[in-house]
This record gives sequence, C-alpha cells and structure tokens, in this order.
Amino acid sequence: MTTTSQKWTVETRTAASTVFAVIAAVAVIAAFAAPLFVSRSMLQDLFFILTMLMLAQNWNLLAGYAGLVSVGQQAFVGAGAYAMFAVVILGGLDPVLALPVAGIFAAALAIPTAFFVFRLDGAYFAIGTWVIAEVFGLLFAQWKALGGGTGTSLPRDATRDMFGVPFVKELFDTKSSAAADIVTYWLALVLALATVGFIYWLLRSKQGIGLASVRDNLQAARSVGVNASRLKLVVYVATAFGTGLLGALIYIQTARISPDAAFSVTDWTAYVIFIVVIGGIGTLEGPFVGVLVFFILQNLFADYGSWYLLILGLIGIVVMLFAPRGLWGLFTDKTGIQLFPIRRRLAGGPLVAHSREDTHG
Amino acid sequence: MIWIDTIIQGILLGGLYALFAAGLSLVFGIMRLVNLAHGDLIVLGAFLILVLVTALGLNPFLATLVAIPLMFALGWGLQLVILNRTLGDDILPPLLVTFGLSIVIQNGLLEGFSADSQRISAGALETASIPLGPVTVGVMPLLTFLSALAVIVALNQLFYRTSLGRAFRATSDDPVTAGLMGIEPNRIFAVATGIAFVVVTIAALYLGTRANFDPTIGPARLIYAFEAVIIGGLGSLWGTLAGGIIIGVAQTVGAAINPEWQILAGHVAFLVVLAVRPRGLFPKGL
Amino acid sequence: MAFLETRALTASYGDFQALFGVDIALEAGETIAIIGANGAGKTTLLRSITGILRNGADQVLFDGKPIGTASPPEIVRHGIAMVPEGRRLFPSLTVEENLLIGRYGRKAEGLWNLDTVYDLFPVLRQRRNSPGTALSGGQQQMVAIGRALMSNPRVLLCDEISLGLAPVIIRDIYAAFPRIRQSGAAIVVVEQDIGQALKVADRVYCMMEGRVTLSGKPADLSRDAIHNAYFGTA
Amino acid sequence: MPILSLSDVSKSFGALQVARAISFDLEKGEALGIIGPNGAGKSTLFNLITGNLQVDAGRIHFEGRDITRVPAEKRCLMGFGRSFQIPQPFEKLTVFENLVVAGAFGSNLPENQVTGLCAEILVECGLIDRANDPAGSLTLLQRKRLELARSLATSPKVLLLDEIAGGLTEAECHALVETIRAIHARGVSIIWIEHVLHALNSVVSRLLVLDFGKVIGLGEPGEIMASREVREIYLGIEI
Amino acid sequence: QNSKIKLGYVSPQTGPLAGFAEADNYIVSSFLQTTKDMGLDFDVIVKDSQSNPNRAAEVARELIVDDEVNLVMVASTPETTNPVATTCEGEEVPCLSTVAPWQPWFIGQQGNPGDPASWKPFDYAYHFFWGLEDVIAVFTNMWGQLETNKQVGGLFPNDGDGNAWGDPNVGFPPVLDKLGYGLTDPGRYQNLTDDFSAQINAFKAANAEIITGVMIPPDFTTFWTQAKQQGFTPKIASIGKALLFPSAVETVGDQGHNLSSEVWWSPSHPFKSSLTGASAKEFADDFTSVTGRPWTQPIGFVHALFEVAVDVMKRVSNPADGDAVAEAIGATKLDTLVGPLEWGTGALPPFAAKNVAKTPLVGGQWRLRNGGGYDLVIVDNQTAPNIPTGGKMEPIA
Ligand SMILES: Nc1ncnc2c1ncn2[C@@H]1O[C@H](COP(=O)(O)OP(=O)(O)OP(=O)(O)O)[C@@H](O)[C@H]1O
Ligand SMILES: Nc1ncnc2c1ncn2[C@@H]1O[C@H](COP(=O)(O)OP(=O)(O)OP(=O)(O)O)[C@@H](O)[C@H]1O
Ligand SMILES: [Mg+2]
Ligand SMILES: [Mg+2]
Repeated sequence: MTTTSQKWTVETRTAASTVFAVIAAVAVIAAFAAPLFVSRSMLQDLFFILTMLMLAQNWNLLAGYAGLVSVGQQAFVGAGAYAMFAVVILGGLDPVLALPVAGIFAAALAIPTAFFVFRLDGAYFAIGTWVIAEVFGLLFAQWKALGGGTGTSLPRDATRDMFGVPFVKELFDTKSSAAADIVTYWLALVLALATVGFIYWLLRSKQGIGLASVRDNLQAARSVGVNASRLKLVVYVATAFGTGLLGALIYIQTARISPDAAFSVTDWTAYVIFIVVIGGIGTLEGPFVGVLVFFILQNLFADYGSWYLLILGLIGIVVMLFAPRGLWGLFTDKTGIQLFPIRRRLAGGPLVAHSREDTHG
Repeated sequence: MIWIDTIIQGILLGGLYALFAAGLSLVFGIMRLVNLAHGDLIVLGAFLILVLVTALGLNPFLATLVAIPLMFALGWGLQLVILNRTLGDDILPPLLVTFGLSIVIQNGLLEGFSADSQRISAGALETASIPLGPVTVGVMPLLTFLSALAVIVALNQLFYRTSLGRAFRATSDDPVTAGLMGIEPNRIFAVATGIAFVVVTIAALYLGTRANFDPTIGPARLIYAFEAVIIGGLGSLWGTLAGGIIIGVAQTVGAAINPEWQILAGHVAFLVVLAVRPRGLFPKGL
Repeated sequence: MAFLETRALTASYGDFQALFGVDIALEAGETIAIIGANGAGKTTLLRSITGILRNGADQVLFDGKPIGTASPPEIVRHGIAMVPEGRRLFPSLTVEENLLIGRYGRKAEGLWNLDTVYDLFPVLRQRRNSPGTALSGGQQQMVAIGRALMSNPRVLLCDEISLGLAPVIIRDIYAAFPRIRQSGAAIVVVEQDIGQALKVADRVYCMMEGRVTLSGKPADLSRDAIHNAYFGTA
Repeated sequence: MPILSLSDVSKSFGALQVARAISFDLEKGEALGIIGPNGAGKSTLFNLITGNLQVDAGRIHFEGRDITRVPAEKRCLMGFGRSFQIPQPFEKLTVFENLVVAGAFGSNLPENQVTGLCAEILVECGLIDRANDPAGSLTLLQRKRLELARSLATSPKVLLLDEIAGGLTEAECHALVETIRAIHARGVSIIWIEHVLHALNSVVSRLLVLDFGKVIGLGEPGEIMASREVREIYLGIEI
Repeated sequence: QNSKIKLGYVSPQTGPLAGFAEADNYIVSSFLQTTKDMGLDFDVIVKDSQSNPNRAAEVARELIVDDEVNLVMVASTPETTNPVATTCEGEEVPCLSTVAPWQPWFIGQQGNPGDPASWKPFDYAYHFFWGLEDVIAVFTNMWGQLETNKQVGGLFPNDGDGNAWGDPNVGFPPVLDKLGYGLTDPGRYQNLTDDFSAQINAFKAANAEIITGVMIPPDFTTFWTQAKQQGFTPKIASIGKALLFPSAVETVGDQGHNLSSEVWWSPSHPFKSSLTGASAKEFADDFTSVTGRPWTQPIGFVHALFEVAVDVMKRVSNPADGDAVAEAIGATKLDTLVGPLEWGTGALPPFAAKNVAKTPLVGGQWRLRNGGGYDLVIVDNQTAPNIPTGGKMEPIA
C-alpha cells in the first residue's frame, strides 16, 4: 500500500451539537443547583424524570442499539432493589453504598440469565426475558427475611442517616425527608449524566461502531471480525448493572418494596418501552423527548384513572403506526439536527477523488 | 394415587392453557405477530358472553355461538385496520401496538363493567364430575380439555385440508410470493386473526365459567399461553397442546410438592425445555 | 397498441434507483427475452410489472389499461403470472399443494390444470406428495413454472428459469416452451444465458444498469452489439 | 506448508448437497480462481471457509491449525478477508465508517490508528469522494468496490473475492485487475470466484471448477479452459 | 380555624382492589356536604392507587409534597395502606389508615419482619381495624357451634394477608394448636393460581372438615369449584377477604350457601356516625338509595376515617403542625360508625399499642335468599356481644 503522508482526521462534531454541548453544560450546572431554587415537589418530579430517563436510556441501548428487545428489565430493577434492601436491612450498610452493590448483583444475575435468553431470537427472546423476570419475582417472593410476598419497608433511620443527608439537612436547614430527597436527586443526576455519558462514549467508541455494524448486517459484521455475541453480552450485562443500580435508587426513595411492585412489568418495562418508542428508538435524544411526553401526560391525566391509561395506550398505538421512528425521528427527518452526533466524518487529506493511475504511480 | 390425580389434573389444566394459547399460536405461526393483548381479548370475549347471557338470558354455550361471529368480525377488522400495518421484520411495532391495545381493552372494560368479579354461570355443570377409576374428573375441566383438542383438530383440518389453509401456510412462508399467486396477504391475515378470535371466544367461555374474572386478569394468563406456544414450537398446533400440558403438569406437580413452587415450576419447565430445545419441541419444517 | 407495455418505468429500493426509464412492449402471443449482466435491473423490471414494486399508474399498461399501481393479486387476476427468480416454492406445501395454490387468485378456464401440468412435467406426478423443497433444483423449477401456469395466464413472466440448472435440465425445461406458447400465453423470459434466450425469443431487449441499451430480433443482433450492450463500450 | 487447506468438506441444505467432499490446498501467496455454473456452490464454499456457515463434515486448516469450528469473527482476525457476492454494506454507516469497522475489528487496532489505512484504501478503490456518504446510497458498482475495500481494511492474509468484476466496463475491469494484482504483489493470497474469465485468468495461476458441489477440475487455467467438460458448462455464456 | 384543612385520601379506585373503593365518591361528597353544613372548611384530595403499591407510594408523596395535605388517609388492604403509611412516616406527616388487619399493617412495615426485637412503633402512622387474634377468635367461636373432627385445612397465599394469617408466631397455627385443632397448611401459594388440586388432595388426606384462609375472590372461586368437582365438601368454610362482597359470593352460584366469613361492619351494627348521627342501618340505606348498590363492609370504615379526621382537627390548634396532629390522633376517643375508637389502650402487644386502635369483629354466614342472591347473617358475637346475631351457625349441606 502506498502510504502518502496526508493528514487524515476524523470529526464527529456538528454545529448543532456544539451549540447543544454549551446549552447542556449550562443545564447541568443549573440542575445541580436546582435544590436551591425549586420546590420540593418539583425536585421529586425531576427525580422521577431522571430515573425514568435512565431506565429508558438503558433499554434503548439494549433494544435500539444492540437489537435485544427485552420485556424483562423489571428483573434487574427488582433484583437491584432487593439487593439494596438486603444489604441495608440485614447488613446494616448505608443505602448509598448499597447502590453499587445492587448494580453488581444485577449484573451478576444477568450472566446466567444470558445463558438462557441468548439462545432465543426476536419474539422468543422477548418472551424469554419476561418469563425470567417472573421467575425472579417468584423467587424473591420466597425470601422470608425480606417479607416474602408481603414485602417490607426500609427502616426510617436508614434514609434519615443516609450518607450526605445530615450534611444537606444542615446546609439547607430542612427536615430529613426533604434532605434525603435532595441527596437522592443529586445521586440521580450524577447517575443520569454517567449513564448518558457512558452510552454516548460507548457509541462513539470502537465498540459502538461495532454495535452499529451488527445492527445493520450481522453476517457482514462477523466477517470483518466483530464479535457480535460478545458485544451483545457486554451490553446486556452493562444495562443490567445500570438498571439494577437504578432499581436500588428508586427504592431508596420509595422505601417500601414488595415482589409485585419491584418486578412489575408495567412500571419498569412497559412504560419504559413506551417512553423510548414515543421519543424515538435507537437515538440518544429519543428517551429525553419520550420521558418529557410521558411526564406531561402523567401530570395532566393520571387522576383520571382508567381513562388516563386508555389514552396512554391509544397514543402508543398511534405513534407506532404513524411515526414509527418516534417524535425525535420526525424532528431529525425534517431538520437533520442531531444533538449527540456519532457519525465519523473523514476530513483532511485531499478529499478530491484520486484516479487509480495516480495511486499506482 | 394422589400422583395419578395430580398428573390428570395437570393435563386438564394444560388443556385450558392450550385453549388460551391456540389463538396465539395461530397468529404467531402465520404472521409472527406477538399479540400481547391476547389475554385481554379472552377477557373481552368473556364479558361479551356474559352480556349475552344476562341480557338475552341465553345459556352460556348458546351465547358463545352468538358471540363467535361478532368476535370473528372484530378480529378481522382489527387485523385489517391496525395490525397489518405493524407486520415486518421488526418485532417492536406489533409488541407495542398490542400492548397499547391491551391497556385500552383493560381500561375500557373497567370503565364499562367496573372492577367487580364476574362469572358466567354454567349451573349444575360447574361442580359436576365423573368418577374415572381412582380419580374424579370435573366435567367442566374435561370439557375444556376436549374443546382444546377439538379446536386443535379443527385448526389442523383447516390448515392441511383446505385451500384457505394452503393460502395460510403459503403466506406464512413467503408473503411476497404468495401475492404473486393472487393471495392478498393482508386479507389472509385478517381471516387468520378472525379465526384466532373464534378460538379466543371459546377460550373465553371456559375462562368465564371456570372461575371469577374481572377486566384486569388477562395478562396473568397470557404468559402461560406464550410459554405453551414457544415450547410447542412455532406454528405447530399439536406442539401448543403439548406445551400447555407440560406447563399444566409442571404446575400441579410443583404444587403437590409445595404450593410455593406451583407457578414457579411451570416457568422452570418452560426454561428447561428451551435450554434443551431452543426452537421448541416441534418446530415447523422438521 | 402493445398487449403489455412499460413506459418510462422507474424503480427504486429506498435511496437506490434501479431502473431509469425503461420502455418495453410485448405483443399478444409473442415471446420476448430480456438479457443483461448481474444487477442490470431485469428482476426489478419484472417486480415492477407484477406490482411487488409500485409504480406510477401509467408506467405499466396492460391491454391499454394502466395497471402500474395495482397490487400483485390484482395483477394476477388480470392474467399475468410470474415464475420468480430462485423458484420460491412454499416450503410447507407439497408439490401438489404448490401447484394448487397457483389457482388461488385466478381460477380461469383453459388448457392448464393439475393433469396437463403433470403431463408437461411427468416427473412431478410421481413426487406430488413430497415437500416442494425436497426436489432437485430442476424439478423445483418445473413446479414453479407449473404453479404459474395453473392460473392459465395470458402473460407468463419467467425470471432466470435456467439459473443454477445443469444444461440437460435446462434443455428439458425449454423443451416445454412450445407447448406453453401453444396455449396462447405471451411470454417474457429474463435470462443470463444469452444463447438460450436468443433461441426461444421473437425479440430481445438488452439491459444495463437500469436502462434498455439494445433491442431487436435475434437474427438482427450482432455479437459485438450484444457485447457492448452488456458491458458498455470501452 | 499451504496457508489454507480443505479436506473432504461437505455441506447440505436439507436435501440439497452443495459441497461434496471438497479438498484442495492454497499455497501461501498463491492466487486461485474458482469457476462453475450458477448454484454450483461457489459462494457456499466461501461461507464455509470464512465460518459464516458451519461444515457438515470435513476439516479446514489455516496455517496448519484446524479452524473447522472457529467462529467467523475469529477467522477474520486470523487473516481471512472476504467480499460478498451480493454486497452487504452496513447501510446506515458511511462508506468510511464501513471501513473503520473492518479496520478496527478486523486488524484489532484502536480506532484512531486505522484512519490513515482506511483513507488510503478508499483512495485505492476509488471511493474516497463518497467517503462520508451513507453506504446505503451507493450504486451497485460502488457497493462492489466497497466490498473489496472493506475486506482489504481487515488486513487479510487470504482474500476471498466473490464476483466483483461482473457488470464492469472494459476500462473499469482493467483497473480492477490492476488493483488486485497490486494486492497480490503485496503477498496476500487470493481466492477469486468470477464469471468474467479473461479478468480472472490474468490474475490467477490455478483454476478450480465446481459443479453441483463437486470439484470437477483443478489446474492451470489454460489446461482447464481446454477441457471439454468445462466448455460444456460454459456453453451458454460464451457468446 | 379559619384556614382550609386539607385531607389527602388514597384508595384503590381502579384495578383488582377497586371493590373496596366503590363507596368513595359517595362518602367523600357527603362528607364535604356535612362539614360544610357544620361550618367546617375541609378539602379532600382523592388519589387512586390503581391497586398498585408503587403507585400508592407515589400518590402519597404527591399529596404530601405537592398538595401539602395536613393528614393522609388511606384504606384497603396492606398493598395500599403500607406503602402510603411508610411514605408518611418518612415524610413526617400524620397518616390514618384502615381496612387491613393490624399485623400485616404493622409487621409488614418493619424492616425485618422475622425479628420482633427489631420492631419499632411509628411516630406518624396510625391505624384502626381488628387483628388476627380477633379473626381467629371469631372463626374458632363459629366452629365451636358445630360438631366437627377439628381438622382444619388452611389456604394462605404468599401475600401480605396470607403470610400474616399463616404466620407460625402471630397467625392461626399457634392458636389452633392451643385450642386442639389440627391444621393442614400445604404452603403459601401465589395469587391467581389456576389449580388447587394439591391443596384439595392434602385436605382430603387429612380428612379436614373445616376450611379456612384468606383468599382473593377469584382464587376462592377456583378452589371452591374444584373442591366440589373433586367431591370434597367440608362442613365449614370460613374464608377471609374473598367473601366480603355479595357479588363475590354470587360468583360461586348456589354453592355459596353457608360459607362463613368475618364481619367487620354491617347495617345491624349498633353504632352511629359521630358526624351525621346516622345509624349503621340509616347509613347503609342512604348509600343504597343514592348509588343503587348494595351495602358492603368497607363503606362504614371509609366513613369512619373521615369521622376521625374531623374529630382530630377539632382538637388541634394548628392543622399544619404534623406532630400535633399525630399526637391528637393518638389521643382520640370517639364513638364512630364502626364502634368506639381509642389508641393506646386495646388488647394489643406493647409494640403495637401506640399505633393501633381495634374495632369489633363478629362472624357471619352467607345465606341463599329464596328469590336468589345472598344475605349476610351474623351468627356469632361472642367477641362483641353488643352486636346482635341474626341466626345460628349452620353446616354446609
Ligand atoms: N431489495 C433490494 N434492495 C436494494 N437493492 C436491490 C434490491 N434488489 C435489487 N437491488 C439492486 O437493484 C439492482 C438491480 O437488481 P436486479 O435484481 O433487478 O438485477 P438483475 O438484472 O435481475 O440481476 P441478476 O442477473 O443478478 O438477477 C442491483 O444493483 C441490485 O443490487
Ligand atoms: N442458506 C441457504 N439455504 C438453502 N439453500 C441455500 C442457501 N444458500 C445457498 N443455497 C443453495 O445452495 C446452492 C449453491 O448456492 P451458491 O450461492 O453457493 O452458488 P454459487 O455457485 O455461488 O452460484 P452463483 O454463481 O449464482 O453465485 C444454490 O442452489 C442455492 O440456492
Ligand atoms: Mg435477477
Ligand atoms: Mg455465488
């Protein structure tokens, strides 16, 4: 090969993404400062939005990027939450320290789970993950020390004395429960940044482009050396980690667990799928849009009980039929704007076409 | 003795699951459509029968006969208007649309019928039983099992003996080439869903007469139906029956050991079968 | 007016345009051949005619009627049947069922029924109950042709029916063509096997990269002209 | 020692036997051509060699190691590069990204170290001006070039090319032959399936003829082309 | 008090538990009317838990944080009361709950339910209802009226109620043992089970003449139907929870005759509302005439929640002072529609005495009416002699 010493470079940024990066940086700073100037109820709404966003980003990575359409992510929410309760109640650990334990526990469970579900494809995979989640739920329902099918509550002192709470209580001069809200909110914010950052980093890394190639054409990807099954396994375990950790965080705030709640397919997977699909699957931006839509719908209609759910169902159907790439998909199709660009553009060197005679001299 | 009874009760229970699963299997086998609303559709059917029983004073079996054409039309229309648009390589659209449908049906029924437990009364049949040697077999469970058997035989006849059945199979193999034969895949799919809804109505009869039902109990039964379909093997109706029986027997045997393990045992049986035979017991094309 | 005609036919797969204004015409009872290199767009042309790819209404005319937007089943009802590339038998149907399904959309009376198809390809009668895909490639091709004939079509479209077959078998299959022509059907054969195409066709169209680059009677076409039309000029 | 060696490799799809006890050796640095009628099993043979399909029977050795059960991605890392007869680009990625995947994974290098290599290959294959376009928007000929370019980006020791010359003009065909010769000259062993015989014969030193999954001839191009059997098989295509 | 007092109320208005909440609209609107007539300024914010524990916790938080209610009230099954009470306790907001036996409510909220030494009373969560000891007494009193072999079959699911009823320390087993009953408890089954042959076989083998348990209605129907099919007919079937509502009994058709269950409230209870002065009978009749539906047991208790709320708020100077409100609840002494309520005094173990007030419980049997439908007849009042009986215990034919 002729190696001319042209300076080839690769770019991923776009004008929109640069502007967005600046706005995002400001937003992140504002978000960290939020406890200073927003009401507690707003803070809790933000916590809800952040946790749903993270669940959605995790599921999106799994289904949208790795093609693993799981309807059993509640398995990891529940496992993480139960792990947290176990180490806090039975082990006396601080709930904040329990978070990584919960993530690791969920990831560890994901490995034997993968043994079963990775034998399955498509719809079979989806149902398989669902069954596994049911099995987890039933097994945790046998854990008598944590209340079996009854469930149990986090001792009040556990969150009251949680890492950071006394400090924040002093700082903001509020009651413990409000201070705990601030701490969990900050944790959620840090985790959300980490999650989005990790996924964005992954997608821009070598592994990310490998995933994209697998999604486009499995045979061809394997033929150029991409180890598709390992990549998928890594993503599966990584999302299990993230989902389990989140499960623990969510249940620090809820403070009460029962198998039915922690392994609820509706709360932890169906709504999440709804969010991702409404927003736009296979994009980092989609879950942001989806979670906002979901939040607004919930605030507007949740008090209408069954009508609310009915409307949610109808919206899901309509979006899937008429905008299968979600609201963000509609938007990018019109504008071409991407906030998290992952395209690698070749630049530098003489990008003019070389005729073969030139190269071969 | 007790073990024989446990197995027999398990087989009969398997008949119920197979009946729940048969419609799912049909739709899944022909158009790879994962219908998450199937359980709710059975509940919808049960409410329809209930309304016919209470409003017209019909016997539940007669009411089912009346409900069947209505449900067929509903399935036909649903497929034509909504579900056909979701078919393709991507499994998400049908998953999401039928999930949405499931929520819509559940909450629509809640608005219409409240959350009260209902039951379709089958009168003395409900508790009637036949002594069969060492075990006693309830008439309704037996009828359920025989209906499952009849449904599966009838569907097999339809599939393998009629021109419509050929069209089903051809379209399921290759919808594009089926179009070249003058088959309208969308219409064939609509007919298939219509037929699946007929099966749903029969399942609804037994769901409604067996025990209580309310608008929210659909999803709990859906997972067993899916398990039966998957371990039976895609597109194999006899496989679906076998799958239902495996899950039913696993449940009763698990319960006989300890009721704590009853439902878990069914799921574990499912996972074990899949670990050994990822494509199910009787995958198509073997 | 021609019996079947395409006018400035274009076709795309997503972003990728495969046909750029193709005009061909077929007279009643006539046999034409369409030849061209791999990827020239021959299959795409047939897919457009059969409605698998949708076109503008006026881009395809049959008996003077615009049928460019018709669906495949509607095209079949008009009497246009296709032997698709790669045979495409239905794996879950037996040989006989594969043949029977050919009548599903158009039950026109005519020469062809199970018996006459079996007479045309006697070997199929013996294998009538085997799954279609258990046959040899040549036998499968016979089933695919028989299946198309079962609707007693007025136009028969054949896409590369010699593809992947041993020369003897190709001979057998093309030996059936005179009988098919006798039944009154007009035929379009798409072939890469130019020799074979020139033998059966009344007229030939040559395609390259989505365009018709040459057409005429076999006798009027020189080797060089075909070669140029195939590969472009140097 | 041959770089690649097949012994009694067989494969069936249901009742259809597409490879029947195929055995041959490829010497290091050799260029071997494969011809045979449509459906003879040529592409299938490639799939067996690269691990995209599993053999039913027989053994495959690469540089003396038995690789019969090694998965496709590992074989690529060992040094197999291939093009697909029906181009299989990663349609949503750009042309450049298609090569980056192949370069980074196939040569097992960090992504930023393959930029130059990929760019050079794009120049060599005449695709540099489409580098930042989605591969899905390429024309057929460009797709075929992309197949070649992508297989080169994996830095193969053995390059398997499946019908890359079909539909080219004389000039394009000539340029392609030059490119392949240059690759060969760098020491890459080549197996090339091609119907365009004059192009094939100007590169390869041996021809292997497949028919119905069986090897019916293996030898010097001249000798093979002279055999009656082969002429009969190509009867149709020789205008 | 010139500022508006905000009450939050959580109940399962939709979902499988919706039957418990069917009177909510009626009760809340008549409550608002009554208090307005009394010149009191109350506002009630009603939230639907959708029968989902996650949702229950979430709406409780909304009530506290968004609506800043002064008191949270919650009713119906541990699945609803526990998440709400836990949230209130964490938020330091007073909470008043009912319609869940006190053990699953109290123990179910303890971090480690298996370790009584670790149990702690609550500061803000208060509860009124009966407990397992009451239902055990009522059931065994009813059984004592009939001649049986004292063999009991137990049906306890793996849920809040089931685990409490079947608990070897606080549940049925130790008491039955003491009273000389033999209990066959095959194990905790999951709710919505389709087959009870294992239990039926076990009961047959033990020759059980009495069946007891706490089941959700669909499971009881499945069990009872299958038992009849299998030729298993006990003399007594006393089942908690499943037989609360007439509609649930009607689902077993004619087979519901003489099924027995706990009765926590009925129109024949000799109590009066402290708010309206209406007797139980008047209250039930009014409910039926307004809504067109038959009375059910929970309606009295939901009404009582509001009675307590008014009484408590009358006694505090600043309704927004959560600590004062909680303290006032603990000091309540009130005769309500469901009986006299007083915290800190009842026959309760020391750990629960502070937070639980007990209400009377009696036993009843469903009797098939001549024209179809069922009546609930109180057949045993040894635990609360002031509540009149309407008949004697009869064996199932
Ligand atoms: N489904 C498809 N999606 C995208 N491109 C396609 C598709 N089918 C065909 N093409 C492309 O369209 C062009 C024309 O293909 P077509 O199949 O019509 O060629 P052909 O002349 O029939 O070739 P062959 O002789 O190989 O059958 C080719 O470049 C091909 O790659
Ligand atoms: N995955 C598969 N399943 C079933 N049959 C297949 C499969 N892949 C290929 N075949 C069949 O195997 C035979 C050999 O195919 P192959 O693609 O190897 O032929 P080829 O020699 O490359 O032909 P061509 O010159 O047309 O490319 C054909 O009959 C083909 O239809
Ligand atoms: Mg073609
Ligand atoms: Mg090939």
